[in-house]
Amino acid sequence: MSKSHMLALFNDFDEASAAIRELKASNLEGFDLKDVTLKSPIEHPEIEELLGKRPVYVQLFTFFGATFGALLGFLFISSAQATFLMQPKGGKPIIPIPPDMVLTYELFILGGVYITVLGFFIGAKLPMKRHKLYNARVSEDQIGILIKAEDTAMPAIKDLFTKHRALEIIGEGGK
Amino acid sequence: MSITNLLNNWSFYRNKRPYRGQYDLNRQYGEYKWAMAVDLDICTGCNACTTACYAENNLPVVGKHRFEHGQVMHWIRIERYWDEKMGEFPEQGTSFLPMMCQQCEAAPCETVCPVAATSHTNDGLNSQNYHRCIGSRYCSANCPFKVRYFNWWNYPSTAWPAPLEDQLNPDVTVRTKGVMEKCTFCVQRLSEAKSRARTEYRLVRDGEVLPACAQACPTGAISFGNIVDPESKIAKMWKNQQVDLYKDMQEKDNTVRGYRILEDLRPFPSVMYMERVRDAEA
Amino acid sequence: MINTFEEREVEVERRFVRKEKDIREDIAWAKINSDVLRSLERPRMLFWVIFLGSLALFMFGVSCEIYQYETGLGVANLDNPQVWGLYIATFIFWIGMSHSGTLLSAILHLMHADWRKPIYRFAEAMTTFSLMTAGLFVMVHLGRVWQFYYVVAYPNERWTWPNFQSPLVWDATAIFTYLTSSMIFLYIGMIPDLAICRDNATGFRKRFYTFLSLGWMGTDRQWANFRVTYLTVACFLIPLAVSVHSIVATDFAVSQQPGWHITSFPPYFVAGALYSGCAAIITLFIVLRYVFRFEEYMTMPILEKTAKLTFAISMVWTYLNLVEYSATWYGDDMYAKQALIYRATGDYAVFWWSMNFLGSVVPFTLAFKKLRNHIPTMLVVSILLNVGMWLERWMIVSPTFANGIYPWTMDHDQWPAWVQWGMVAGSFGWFNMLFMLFCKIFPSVSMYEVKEMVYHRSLHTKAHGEPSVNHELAAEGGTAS
Amino acid sequence: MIHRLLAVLSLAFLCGSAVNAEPFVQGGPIGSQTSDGYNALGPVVQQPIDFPHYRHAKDMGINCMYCHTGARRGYVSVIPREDKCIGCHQNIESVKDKPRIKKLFEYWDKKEPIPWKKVNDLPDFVRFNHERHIQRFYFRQDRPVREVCGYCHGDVANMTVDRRVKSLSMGWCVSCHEKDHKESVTNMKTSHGPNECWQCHK
Amino acid sequence: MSESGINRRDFLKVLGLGGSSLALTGCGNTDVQSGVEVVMPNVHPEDFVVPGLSVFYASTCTQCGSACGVMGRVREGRVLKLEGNPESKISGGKICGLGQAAVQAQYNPDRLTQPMVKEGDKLVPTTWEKAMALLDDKTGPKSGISGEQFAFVTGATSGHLKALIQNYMDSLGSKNHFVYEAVSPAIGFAANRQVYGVDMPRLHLDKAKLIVSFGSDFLGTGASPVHFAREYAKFRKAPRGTLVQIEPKMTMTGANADRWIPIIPGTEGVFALGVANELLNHEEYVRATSPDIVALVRKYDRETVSRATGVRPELVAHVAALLWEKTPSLVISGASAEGHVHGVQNAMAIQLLNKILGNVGKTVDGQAQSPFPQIAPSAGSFAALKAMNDEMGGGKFKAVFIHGANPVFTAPSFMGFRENLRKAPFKVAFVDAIDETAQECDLVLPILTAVEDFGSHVAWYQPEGVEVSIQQPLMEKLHADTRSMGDIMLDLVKVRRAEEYKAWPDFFSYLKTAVVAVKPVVKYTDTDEHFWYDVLSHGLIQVDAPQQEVGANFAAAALDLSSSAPVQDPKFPFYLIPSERHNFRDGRHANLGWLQESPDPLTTVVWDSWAEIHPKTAASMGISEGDYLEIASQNGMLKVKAYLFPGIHPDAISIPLGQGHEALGRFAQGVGVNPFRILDPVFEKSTGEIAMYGTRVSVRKTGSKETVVKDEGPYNTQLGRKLVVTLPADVAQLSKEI
Repeated sequence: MSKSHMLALFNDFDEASAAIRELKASNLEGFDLKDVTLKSPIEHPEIEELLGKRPVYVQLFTFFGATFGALLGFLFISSAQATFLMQPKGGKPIIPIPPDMVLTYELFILGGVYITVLGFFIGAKLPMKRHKLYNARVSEDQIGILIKAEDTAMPAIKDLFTKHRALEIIGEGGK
Repeated sequence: MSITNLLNNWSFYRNKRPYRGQYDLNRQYGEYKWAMAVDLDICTGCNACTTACYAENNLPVVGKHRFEHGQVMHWIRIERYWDEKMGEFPEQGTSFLPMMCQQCEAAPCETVCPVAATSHTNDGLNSQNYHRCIGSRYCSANCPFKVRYFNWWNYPSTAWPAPLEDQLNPDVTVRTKGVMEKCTFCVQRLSEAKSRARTEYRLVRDGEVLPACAQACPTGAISFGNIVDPESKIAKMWKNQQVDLYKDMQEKDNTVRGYRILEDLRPFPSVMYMERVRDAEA
Repeated sequence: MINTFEEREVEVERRFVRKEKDIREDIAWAKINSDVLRSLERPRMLFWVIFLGSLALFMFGVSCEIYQYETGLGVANLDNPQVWGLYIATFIFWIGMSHSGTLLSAILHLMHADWRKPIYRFAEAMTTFSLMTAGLFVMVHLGRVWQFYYVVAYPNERWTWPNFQSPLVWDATAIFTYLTSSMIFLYIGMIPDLAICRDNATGFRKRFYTFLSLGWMGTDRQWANFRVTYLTVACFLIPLAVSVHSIVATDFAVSQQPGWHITSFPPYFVAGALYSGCAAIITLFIVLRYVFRFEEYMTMPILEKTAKLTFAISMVWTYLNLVEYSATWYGDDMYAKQALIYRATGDYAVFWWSMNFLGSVVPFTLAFKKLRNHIPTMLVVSILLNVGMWLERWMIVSPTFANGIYPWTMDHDQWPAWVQWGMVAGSFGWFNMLFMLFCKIFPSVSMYEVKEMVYHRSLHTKAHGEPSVNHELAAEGGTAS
Repeated sequence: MIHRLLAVLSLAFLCGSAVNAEPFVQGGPIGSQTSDGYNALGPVVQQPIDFPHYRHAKDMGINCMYCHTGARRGYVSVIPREDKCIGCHQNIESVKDKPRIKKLFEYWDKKEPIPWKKVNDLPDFVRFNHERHIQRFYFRQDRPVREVCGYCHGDVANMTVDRRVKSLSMGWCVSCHEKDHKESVTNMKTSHGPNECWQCHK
Repeated sequence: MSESGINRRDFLKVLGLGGSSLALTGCGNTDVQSGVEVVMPNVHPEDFVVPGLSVFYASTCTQCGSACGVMGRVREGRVLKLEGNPESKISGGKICGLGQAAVQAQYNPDRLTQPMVKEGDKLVPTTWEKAMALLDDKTGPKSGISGEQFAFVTGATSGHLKALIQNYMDSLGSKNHFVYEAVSPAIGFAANRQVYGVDMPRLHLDKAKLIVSFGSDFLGTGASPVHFAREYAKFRKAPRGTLVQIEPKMTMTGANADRWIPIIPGTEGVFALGVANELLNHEEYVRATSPDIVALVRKYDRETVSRATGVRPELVAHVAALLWEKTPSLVISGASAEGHVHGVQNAMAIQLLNKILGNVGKTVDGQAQSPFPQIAPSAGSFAALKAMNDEMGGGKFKAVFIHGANPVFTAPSFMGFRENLRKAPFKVAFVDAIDETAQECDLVLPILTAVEDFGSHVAWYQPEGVEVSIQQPLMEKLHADTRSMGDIMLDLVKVRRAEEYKAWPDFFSYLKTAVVAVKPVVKYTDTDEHFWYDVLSHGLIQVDAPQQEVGANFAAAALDLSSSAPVQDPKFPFYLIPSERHNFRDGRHANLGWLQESPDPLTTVVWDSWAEIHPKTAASMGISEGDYLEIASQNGMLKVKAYLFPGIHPDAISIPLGQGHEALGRFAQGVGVNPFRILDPVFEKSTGEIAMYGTRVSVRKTGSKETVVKDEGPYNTQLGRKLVVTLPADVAQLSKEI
């Protein structure tokens, strides 16, 4: 019961989506839709929808990043002002709100951006090693469908891809 | 650095300066508020104060070329203004104005310094810490009186050819290139006097310490003292002239001479000037 | 020529119907790749000549700084009231320049204006580099650069902190945030393109791009995260960009100096920043289009749209400028009024009037379609606009110092010394250098986004069946080149 | 040292607890006087005469301020004037032929000052006021002299030639100025040290 | 900083402790360190010397003739600053800028540090032995020099050095001691002697309600500026006195006047008589005035006076009305009224007003009579130099000593002083820095500055009693090869009178003996030693002395000003006003950087000379600020930048004195021009003094232009700001002030 990978390259999105739609409908033994990975030179949300719900958690990172950026920023600044013995300034309180707000705002953005990007790297699993079934033409103009399935299901899938005019089908053994 | 500290003292940290009662004899820090009064009627414009300041505070002599480029370092300067309504001749003489750092209570320079090199002392002075200064010159840009002087050149190596450097006052730093400096009310004298007084369990006596300019001034046009002490001459003068340290608009009789310069910008200066008097019938 | 009514009608109709497209939707994706990657090939001799020229200019600026560092700021001929001079003026100029990238990549991205796609990459690079250039001026103008770390808030053995009340600290924070954020934004947006480069490169460059592309494969998961991230960061960048230049404006607006203490300064600065940024985009647009033969991507309609945008912003700027003047004139602030009169009639009058002319009158050339489509005119106009914007910054900084609040210390004849000019020139060399390097190392047109654009346009055409009108792009590109 | 400080500070910040320098600790070997992270053993300084502090301060039990007379009345604690050394030593016959004493008399006979090296040498722009500290902690709080002087100078009574034992950095000064100290033995009111730049920077 | 040798001045054994720490930010010691700097303990100091604390010593300022008592602040053996000595009746604890700068003279980098002897055209260093041998060779008994062949030129001197110099002259049998001051009060003194019978009466500024000053810059350059400034402050306090200043060019005093009246130079006397004429409309004044004077004064009616003086006729009446209204008043004459051919008459005419108004005895009375005539001040005069110059030109002198004067610089070119000086075969200068005169000398001896040396001074203006100001060294001598002037003179005296002076090894002991001798006069009862230290610690001996009698003698003949109308010469249409600046005086202090950088109060120009010209005149000639002008008299031409100055008579040009040095070191050399050079040979007719204000010049614009280096900005008004506010005197309620 070993699983292996297979990459099929398509000329355009229509063919690729047709192939996925059929895969989805086929209910093959030893194959799960969540094991399908679409590789494309551009983003294409419509096909991604076909692949089922694949949640993105970046916003969560953003929320926490921004909140903590702002909160810690304000606390950091105000407590630094409160402790810095030489801080008294004529005309202004020792902890002045408007300037601190400006800085809090900047730190809010700083936290937001940094943590969002962190979330992106985590969510997109970057940096990563390229999958060995990667094909450079994916970055050019072709659409690839990478599947992982039981060896038993492979021939059927291969047939399905061929039916949808896959330009090339590469298996793990280099077939 | 703690949140408890923040919460406990929040209202203190939120006090807007200057606030009434900021200087108070009963508080240990706030026993002094140094202030000055300059009587423009008896200032003769003789520049003794300027030279005294050069001697006391290690001010470099910049030379003709640099003076021409506006890089002179006099902490106190005597300005001379002709009357605007002057006819062919200045028949009422001229106006002299000794201008030094006004040690503003709400100093515009303090808030803008990025590194807190200039801040307020407990004695109400506007301190300038040369060693902290990185030379952004923002304080000078924001000073309405333009009494902050920047070291455009490396004066320590040029302004005191040997043995002239032997005259330098060891109590005052010789400022290197790239830092801002300004009148300090001769803080080295003040802290010496304060230290002496504390050892003797007392406050600094009125007249015990004077800045170099006030000490030199032949006519005594410059008065100096601790305004917190109600018995001091300076406090009496301010009161008599109806100038209130904490007010930005003075309500006073028109027979009274006291005023502070550029009060409309609300810097709350610590230097009170007394109007020049001219005998209109002369 | 047109005699009959019908003929005239046909002409009118043609004018309306014939709408040039931003980009041909039938460009093969592989061609996009090869066209853009061509720009990364071994540069021509001329590149090196210009690069070395920029380097020499930069080195001149560096030697000026070394001289100033050793001798003191006096060599720049600054003095007591005139404390900032060209350094801060040029600092604001470069900060302003940086706003275009954000405008194109973030604001237009959110507004789904997809014509930005072929040109936003270099604009973003411009953002990053001009911020780096601006940072130089912060350093250069300091009296004691070697103590710069005092501004950084970190726990130290002196137990000191910077003064968080100072607009300069806000500046430092905002610029740091902006610089890092826009660098990240630039980089993130470039990852798919770096993957393309990786797939097409060999040898050392392959390793380099492999490292930078972080193993991007274009999987659905990556794209989905990418999309969200890109959008989120863009959302952050817009307020950030606005805040950065507002904060730079507060450097002036929170002070009490006449001519600075103005409520409308923050929007005025932001408008000025977008303005000069857009003008710079036009300049670089034309240069890149010519140098890399990007006529198919940087098309005339895009240029025209950019020009229109510039014109719109220039009018906003003009409006805010006039508001400032009239508010000062109408208000009862003696100091500000005297400063304004001094600007218009004093020693800086020539520069002040040229600033107004270049900033408010010259942009009217952008209102004419003919001129908008005439590339040499656009090149000249865009450069003039930037000259005008540089003058604007200078006219904000210097005349106020020369004619401030205090009459005794006013100083009317302090002309910046060659050291200052040298460093201003050096900054252009530095920027140029960085930009040229960027163009040769990274794709200056976003390949994947052009593909997206082409793809979506072709879908649209297919759906609406709009006939493809003849393209005169190649022909026009030809005349331009 | 800085790393430790950094760690302490960031920890303190996160926990929201105050960093305080710990109280006076008396005695102990050089460099072990405090655990506040500010210990810094200065270099061994070659002095013209290896002055035995332990002999004077510990064995003979002489108050520091008997020789360092300036400490109670001025900024500088003062290296004792030469006639002060002679004043005592010309009457102490028992050690007169010791090499160090001989050397002292050589200087005296030539009327030459002894070129002592500064051990606790603050930067030129810092004005440390001995008088204030001695007045507050020695005279008013009535603490032992070895504790008061030793807070900054370490256990000099156990040294021959003095050696710097504290970092004397600004943060170290501030750490103590920040704390509340009693006014005097009788006055329980507390106050912290002055906190303005000009107090120490000239 | 470690000089600790046992010194005869044992009270000064304070040197030692290192750490003369000049804190330099950025350089120097910026970190905590160990074992780098060396600290020198004192070996055997005075008990009151605590390292790190300043000690103040009382002394006397010698920057001008006022002899203000000062306190020198000494730290670690260096004098750092001078303050006024509060015990001094002259300075009252105050000090002027000129006095402050005395420490700069001490540390001047261009000080002469060793004796110089002339070889060929150049001065080359030599040793004291050789120098003294040369002196002995040329002036000693073996040289065969007679008293007739010897001349000693000094500035105004007083005190025991003066006595010693006199003794030296006596030992040589010479009477040729020429006391020369380039800017001297001699004309005023002459007038005062005629009128009051004394050189200088005491003026009570504080008692006056109105001061009418005819060109007297008593606040800046007068007899005793610091004292007068203090008096002026009292005068301005309630009840506030009114100051009227009448002069052709605004001085610092004029700048503070309630009413400043420009007048044609030289016609001040006419104006005074015009005022007198108006005053004599009041019967009581006529009664107090002798008829012949009344008759004389009656000639000066308003219109005549106005025509002569260029002052509006109603102003004459106005000044008279003020004088009538405000009593007591005080009328002062000053340099610009006196520096004319008829200077003495002018001054007398001005003093006549005091007589008419009855001020004599009220605001004008006598100074205390000094009980020590041998140390009383001898005021300098120009006439002395003129006499000396004439004799020297005839080749009479074989040896000339010069001390405290710089005649080569200050003598007008028409005298040919430099050439005449060259005729003398042996010239010796005693200086602390090489000036123009020293450059011409054969032997230049470096002397100590005032802050290193002992001395005693008596001012010629004594406000209260007689103050003998004691000058004591504030520090060790800075340069090993310099000597006290007193020591040198004592050595020279001993050459001929060894027996008489053998008791005194040096000037210090001579002075001490002399001072202690005063003990009975001040009724001091303790020991000599105590008295001496008492004197040193106070810095002065205050002697109560009877007041001089002041008369008021006026003869109508002496007041005849009918010939005072200025000579009109179309070739030289302008009056030259060589104005004395309070910081530079005659130029001897031009080598002090602080003074060079201290802006002139009225023009704020620094480091330069300038020509003040009235804006109206300038406009008519197309002159703007910074234009180089050629200002030519019959005796020379100066090229100097124009400064448009409203406080000057439109027919006058003013150039400040003191600049234009060819020597005196880096701070003075090549700065500005020297108006002394172009003075015309116009002399006051009764005293023979040069009429400083009598020179006529022409002005030509050269076409070249340069920035005037000044502190003032582009505007000279307040631009509507409320910086200096003026309150009318009748509104102000000074009496309610504190």
